[in-house]
Amino acid sequence: MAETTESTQTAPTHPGKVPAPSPGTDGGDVGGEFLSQGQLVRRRFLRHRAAMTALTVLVLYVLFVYIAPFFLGYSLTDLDAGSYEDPSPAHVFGTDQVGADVFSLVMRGSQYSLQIGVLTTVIATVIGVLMGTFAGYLRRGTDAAVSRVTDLFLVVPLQAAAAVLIAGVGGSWWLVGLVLGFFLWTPIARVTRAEALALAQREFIEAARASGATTWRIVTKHLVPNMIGTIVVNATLTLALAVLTEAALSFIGLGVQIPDTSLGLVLNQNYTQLATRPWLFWAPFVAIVLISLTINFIGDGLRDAFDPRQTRR
Amino acid sequence: MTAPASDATTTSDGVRDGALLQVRDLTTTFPVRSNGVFRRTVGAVQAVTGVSLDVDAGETLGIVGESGCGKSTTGRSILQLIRPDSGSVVYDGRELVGLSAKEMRPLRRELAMVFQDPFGSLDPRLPVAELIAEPLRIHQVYAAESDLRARVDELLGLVGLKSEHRNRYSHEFSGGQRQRIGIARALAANPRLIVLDEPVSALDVSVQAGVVNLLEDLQERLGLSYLFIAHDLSVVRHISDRVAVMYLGKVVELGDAAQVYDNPRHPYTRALLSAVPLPDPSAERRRRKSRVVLSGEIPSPADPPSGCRFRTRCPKAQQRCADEVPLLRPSDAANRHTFACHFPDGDADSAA
Amino acid sequence: MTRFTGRGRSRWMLAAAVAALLALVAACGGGGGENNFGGTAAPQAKGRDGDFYRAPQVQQGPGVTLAADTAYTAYNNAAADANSLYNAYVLTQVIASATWVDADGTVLVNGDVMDGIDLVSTNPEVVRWRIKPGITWSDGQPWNCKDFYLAYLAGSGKIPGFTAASNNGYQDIGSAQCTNDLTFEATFAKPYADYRGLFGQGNLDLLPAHVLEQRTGVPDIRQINPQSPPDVLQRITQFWNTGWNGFDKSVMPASGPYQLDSWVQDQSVRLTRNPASKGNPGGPESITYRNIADATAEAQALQNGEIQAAAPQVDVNSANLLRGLAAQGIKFQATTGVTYEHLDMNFKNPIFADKAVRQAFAQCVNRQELVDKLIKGVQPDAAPLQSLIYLPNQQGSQDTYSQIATGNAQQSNQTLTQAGWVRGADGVYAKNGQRLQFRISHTNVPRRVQTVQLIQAQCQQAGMQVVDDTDPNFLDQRVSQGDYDVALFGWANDPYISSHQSIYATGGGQNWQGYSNPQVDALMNQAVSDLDPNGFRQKWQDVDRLIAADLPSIPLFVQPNMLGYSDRIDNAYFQPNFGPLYNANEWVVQGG
Amino acid sequence: MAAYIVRRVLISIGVLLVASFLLYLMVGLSGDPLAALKARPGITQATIDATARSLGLDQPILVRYWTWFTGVLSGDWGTSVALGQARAEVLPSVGNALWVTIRLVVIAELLALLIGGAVGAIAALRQYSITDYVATTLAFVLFAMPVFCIGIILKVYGIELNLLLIDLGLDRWLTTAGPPAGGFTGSPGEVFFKFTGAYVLPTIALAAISFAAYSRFQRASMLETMRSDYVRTARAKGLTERQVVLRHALRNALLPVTTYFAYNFGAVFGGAIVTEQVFGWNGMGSLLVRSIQQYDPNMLMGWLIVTATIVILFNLLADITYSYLDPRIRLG
Repeated sequence: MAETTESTQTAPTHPGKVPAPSPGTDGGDVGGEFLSQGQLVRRRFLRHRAAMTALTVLVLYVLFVYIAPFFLGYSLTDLDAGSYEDPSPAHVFGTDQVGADVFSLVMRGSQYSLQIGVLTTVIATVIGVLMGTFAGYLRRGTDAAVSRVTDLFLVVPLQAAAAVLIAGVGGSWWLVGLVLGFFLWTPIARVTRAEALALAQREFIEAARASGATTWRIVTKHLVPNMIGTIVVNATLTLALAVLTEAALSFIGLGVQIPDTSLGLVLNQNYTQLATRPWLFWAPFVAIVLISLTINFIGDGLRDAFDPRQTRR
Repeated sequence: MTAPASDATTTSDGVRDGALLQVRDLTTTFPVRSNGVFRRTVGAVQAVTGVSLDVDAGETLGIVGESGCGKSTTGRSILQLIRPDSGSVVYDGRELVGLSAKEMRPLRRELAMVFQDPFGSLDPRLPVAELIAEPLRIHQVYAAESDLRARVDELLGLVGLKSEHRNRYSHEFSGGQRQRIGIARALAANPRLIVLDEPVSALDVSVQAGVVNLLEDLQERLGLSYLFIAHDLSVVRHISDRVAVMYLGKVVELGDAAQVYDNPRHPYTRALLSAVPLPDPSAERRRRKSRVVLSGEIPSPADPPSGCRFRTRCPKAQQRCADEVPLLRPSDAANRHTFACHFPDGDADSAA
Repeated sequence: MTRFTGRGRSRWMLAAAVAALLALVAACGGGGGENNFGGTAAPQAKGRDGDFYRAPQVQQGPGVTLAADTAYTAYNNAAADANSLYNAYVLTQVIASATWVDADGTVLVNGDVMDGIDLVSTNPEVVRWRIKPGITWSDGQPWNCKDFYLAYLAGSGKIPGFTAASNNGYQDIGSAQCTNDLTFEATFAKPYADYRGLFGQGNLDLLPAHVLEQRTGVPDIRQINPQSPPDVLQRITQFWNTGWNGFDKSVMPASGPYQLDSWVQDQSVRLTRNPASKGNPGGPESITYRNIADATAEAQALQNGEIQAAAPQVDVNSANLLRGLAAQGIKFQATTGVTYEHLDMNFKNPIFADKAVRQAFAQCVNRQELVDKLIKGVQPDAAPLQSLIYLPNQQGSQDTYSQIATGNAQQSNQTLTQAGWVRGADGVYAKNGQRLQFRISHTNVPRRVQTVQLIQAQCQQAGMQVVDDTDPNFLDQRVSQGDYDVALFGWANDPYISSHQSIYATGGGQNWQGYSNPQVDALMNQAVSDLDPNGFRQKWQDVDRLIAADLPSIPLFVQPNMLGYSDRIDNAYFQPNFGPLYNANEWVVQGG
Repeated sequence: MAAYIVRRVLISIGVLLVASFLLYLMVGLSGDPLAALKARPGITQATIDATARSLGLDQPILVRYWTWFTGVLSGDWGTSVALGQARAEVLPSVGNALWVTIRLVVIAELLALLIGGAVGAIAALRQYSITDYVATTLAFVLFAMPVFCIGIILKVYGIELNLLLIDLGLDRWLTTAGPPAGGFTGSPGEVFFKFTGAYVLPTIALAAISFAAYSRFQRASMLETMRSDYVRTARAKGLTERQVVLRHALRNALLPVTTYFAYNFGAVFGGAIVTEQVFGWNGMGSLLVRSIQQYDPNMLMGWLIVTATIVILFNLLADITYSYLDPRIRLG
């Protein structure tokens, strides 16, 4: 529909918080020039040096891990090399126990970790935003029901459920992403619920109801677009969290299983070599830190851009 | 309940059958929950209590009262934006109370609303065209996108905006312009009745007149009925055919604008009117002597006073006011003016 | 790597065999002195004296701590719900058995408590266990025939309600009694050659009958038989099943060189010397067995001097780590175990009904590479397993598979082409529209995952598409349903060779792959009833060759055991069946 | 307030019931605890049946759940049904595991709160100084690291440090695999030496991430407070900067951090599960992994109840602290 395309023309913004440059943030002073909120957000983000650097690094890295393997010509099914060969021009990070090229493993692990992160984020964000918005908007029974579900996820730790599922079904990357997504939505729901509660009091929501808008329309056309800033920032943080959580799960054997892989799994298979073959530990470790660090910086920049009054954490 | 009649007839209780909108004994409360373990409902805020009024086709009914008197809740209860507890709202012969959201939806085409806050009532994320088009999209008024766009442009013209404005966002407009957008949105689906909830009170005085004139103009051109809610008595007098005065959830006086303003019977109406500054300084000075000054706070609607709700602040209050709830009673033979007071102002028939 | 998932499962299979193992050792070893297990040369126990073992006099030293990956849980290791190999690690030093198995698998009579085990008659088979006089439990009560009788009752399977971990051997006893306090005599209903395995370290079932009598009010356990009043039996089984759970020293006296001292659930158990033991006292002042789940953490704790010995789950990285600690006074050994990995092809799958495919598959699997990459990192002298019946250094072992499972993709291609398979454009063979593609199913044990990874790469060159099917529940739920194309799992090599019958006989209990060869069936029937050790061995060797000709399964390799220990301990060794503490009483530990 | 607490607890119990039911079914149906016994040679069917019967595994899963449930109501949390566990009593098992884990977590969290709070406050007071940048960068890097990696790295270098100590003729200090089996014994000095040796590495590993979070939180909240009207008023009144910071700003800035501490406790508990494995502390983490892998719903339920109770308690605590520290928030 036309309206959706039109509404994407502007960048998202916080409702009711008319962005005004405040002292001490990286948003910069926009002077007297008149800019839309979307432009302000974009401009503040572009001026956030750490976030822009992080974004550049991350984009380059993502391109690298997806494109480089095609040119390097390693195949992970080619296991002719011996066990634990030292780094050489042929294998810059050496080989692992079965003779696979560790560099390629790290590339592929990064791919899977990123895919898990993205899948998790999409699922967590969709569930979290819908749950949170409906609860905050409809309140009463819906709110109570969502609260109970959130409580349920609070008392059943991620590790337990992931363990049960993955032990029972097996650990392909998408399953891990799915499980993580089903667990990491609660913080997003909490934030969006609070925001929907506030937004629901605003007259434009009542105006939509007075016009006969359905709940679904109010949620999707009014509430969600008005909290896009919160959503984007939280989605970013969820992405970083997902990459780290996946690594932790894989480490205790409750995450991704071979033949799929992930940085957590690569790390897990090689961390014991830290003392003797440090590169086997540091390569996947640095990859994880690189990904989550850049995403955190981007999230930080986005937060500043959307809501300059909120100080960075 | 009442058969639809082509002509409004006035009955003895001061309201007329056959009007486009008939509100009878409308009561809306908000529950007060305990902080106990099970959060039982322990009381109710009586926002609207037993309100009866009606609006004829093409007529403007003004509702005035202090803030917190329930006038906005009345408007929202009529439109079923807030579910009333009891009473009846008959619009064009159809009972609205008890309709599900789904059953209500088609009726919303004909019942529109304009809000007080021109900043808060427009979604900042949508361009003007989409704001105005929303009711059209909801009710699928037009099959073709081009028709819809033409209608939006038409509406923009109708409220005095340019069609070039259609892709701008509400924050790029002034308060008066935004209210015009709000009005255009209300008009979009061709409603018959519009509830105007303090449509000009948030605007600069200089802009108010323009918007009020626009509303009058539109009423004339489109044959609309208005339920005009405001606390500004002069604006209400200007635009209304009839006026209802509300105090603490109840209608205390209702009648033709001229009668209510010129011959207020209820002490509260008097007090309200006497607070309005007159444009003529000498008239103002003269009036000051007879001014009724309200003392005390408005009582809590969760625990309203017994009998007459106004008695705690009424200079004429007597024991009877605490014991007996005053009913609306006619002030004139034509039943065009009713009030609820045991000891009314004005003429001498205060004995009843 | 999945450190925990599937943990212990292979050990479980191994533990499963423990119950049955001794017998076989005896049968094949035929008397003693022979090394049945091979690998790194096993040291002989200091206390070995001909057919007997007697705890030697050793220099006393400070306490030692040994860690393994699973905690000690229970005193009654003969009960099914308590039985675990890890309990056996500890209990071999606490509960005396009639026999004592040396590191090389030789079964010796435990001379500290026994005078002898005699085969009195062969038809019917009658065996007499003669107990040394004056042996007592650590609580001062006599250790005598009652304890044997109780163990027999619990294992016989004749009294419903006992939840014994094994009925092996005991169920073949027709009648048994205590002819006097120091003699237990059993008459077998069915010949049972492995009688020396009964009341052995595999069962650790010589529990204190006097404690049970006290707790249940049964005056004399020897009067109890399957016809005893049900309520009495119920009390007995109830106590036997659960009375020794938890930790209560008053019901858990010791008959071995050490006694239980203290226990912290899931963490550690501590043993001190048993003053009532009539044998020579042990070397270390105390033995602490700790649970450190992570193999690397175990190795690091050993490096850091927190523990003196570590028997982690087999893991190349930990092996490397431990090996690298030689300069820091850490010794490392990796020795051949008793569990072997193999591939079972399912005859219900039409692809594998074709013998050429089985042959070609065996030819493409490069077992040498598997061993090089997966095992040699732990055990440098490891080699592919060449028999499905006999372990490498077991008497009777033979090379049956080196010419069949060659690991030569060329041969594999040839075999397929001759059988009419045609290599498609995608590099995969096909015949009659059937692509040569199949799954290898297995649990998510890292080594198995890597095995399949390697086989995938190897057989890709041979034009087979191998699909990995990692399923955590494969062994629990699917393997016995025959729900697989190719199954990869381990058998704990039951030294009791006859148990192979149920794997390869038509319709056998563990013949889940649907293999059937009447000739093999007939020969196995002859083999199991052959009481002549040589004839028995020869027939099983023939069975091995006949099976190899049909090629239902491919043997891969034997899993090693590993042990790291401080060089302050003189002769630690991982006994393949009972773990590293089997001879802890002999350890000389240099001052701490 | 009391009513609020009671209501929250009642709700939590309801939620816990649902969770226990779902998990019990999931674990109970995902495998057979007796599979290993059944695959054993020389085991008779009668013995298998007797074992199943005596462990209650012959009953349908719903009956088993009901038995467990009614047992819990009467204070009996049941026993493990996994082979090799010898029907370990659930309550003491979980109690022991909890004691192992909670010691680690509490010490680590208090440390993180203390240091994180201080660093955050200083960073805020010296905004854009070198200190601020260092603290910020450190927090970001720590935040981006998988928890267990810190443990892995610390352990390797901790062992190196020990070797160095030995070279210097001193005793080993740091231990890497759980608390000593027999507890800490010896003279007070030795006990302290051993205690710190055992706790230092895992505590630092566990505290690192929380430290990052707390310092960021404290910095943000301190900055906000320092810009607030009442701090400005306090300054205008002529109070010294020291008085302003200590008396006004710090107290108010502590509010969000304290609350976050309580809310965060559950998450830290989850993180401890992984760190525990690295350092060989057999606590709640290994109990969880084991009970799932052995299809032992009874043990898992005990684990769940205890963990959930802790999470719920701390959340409640957070709410109460919050309403106490900030009277504007009313619970209801």
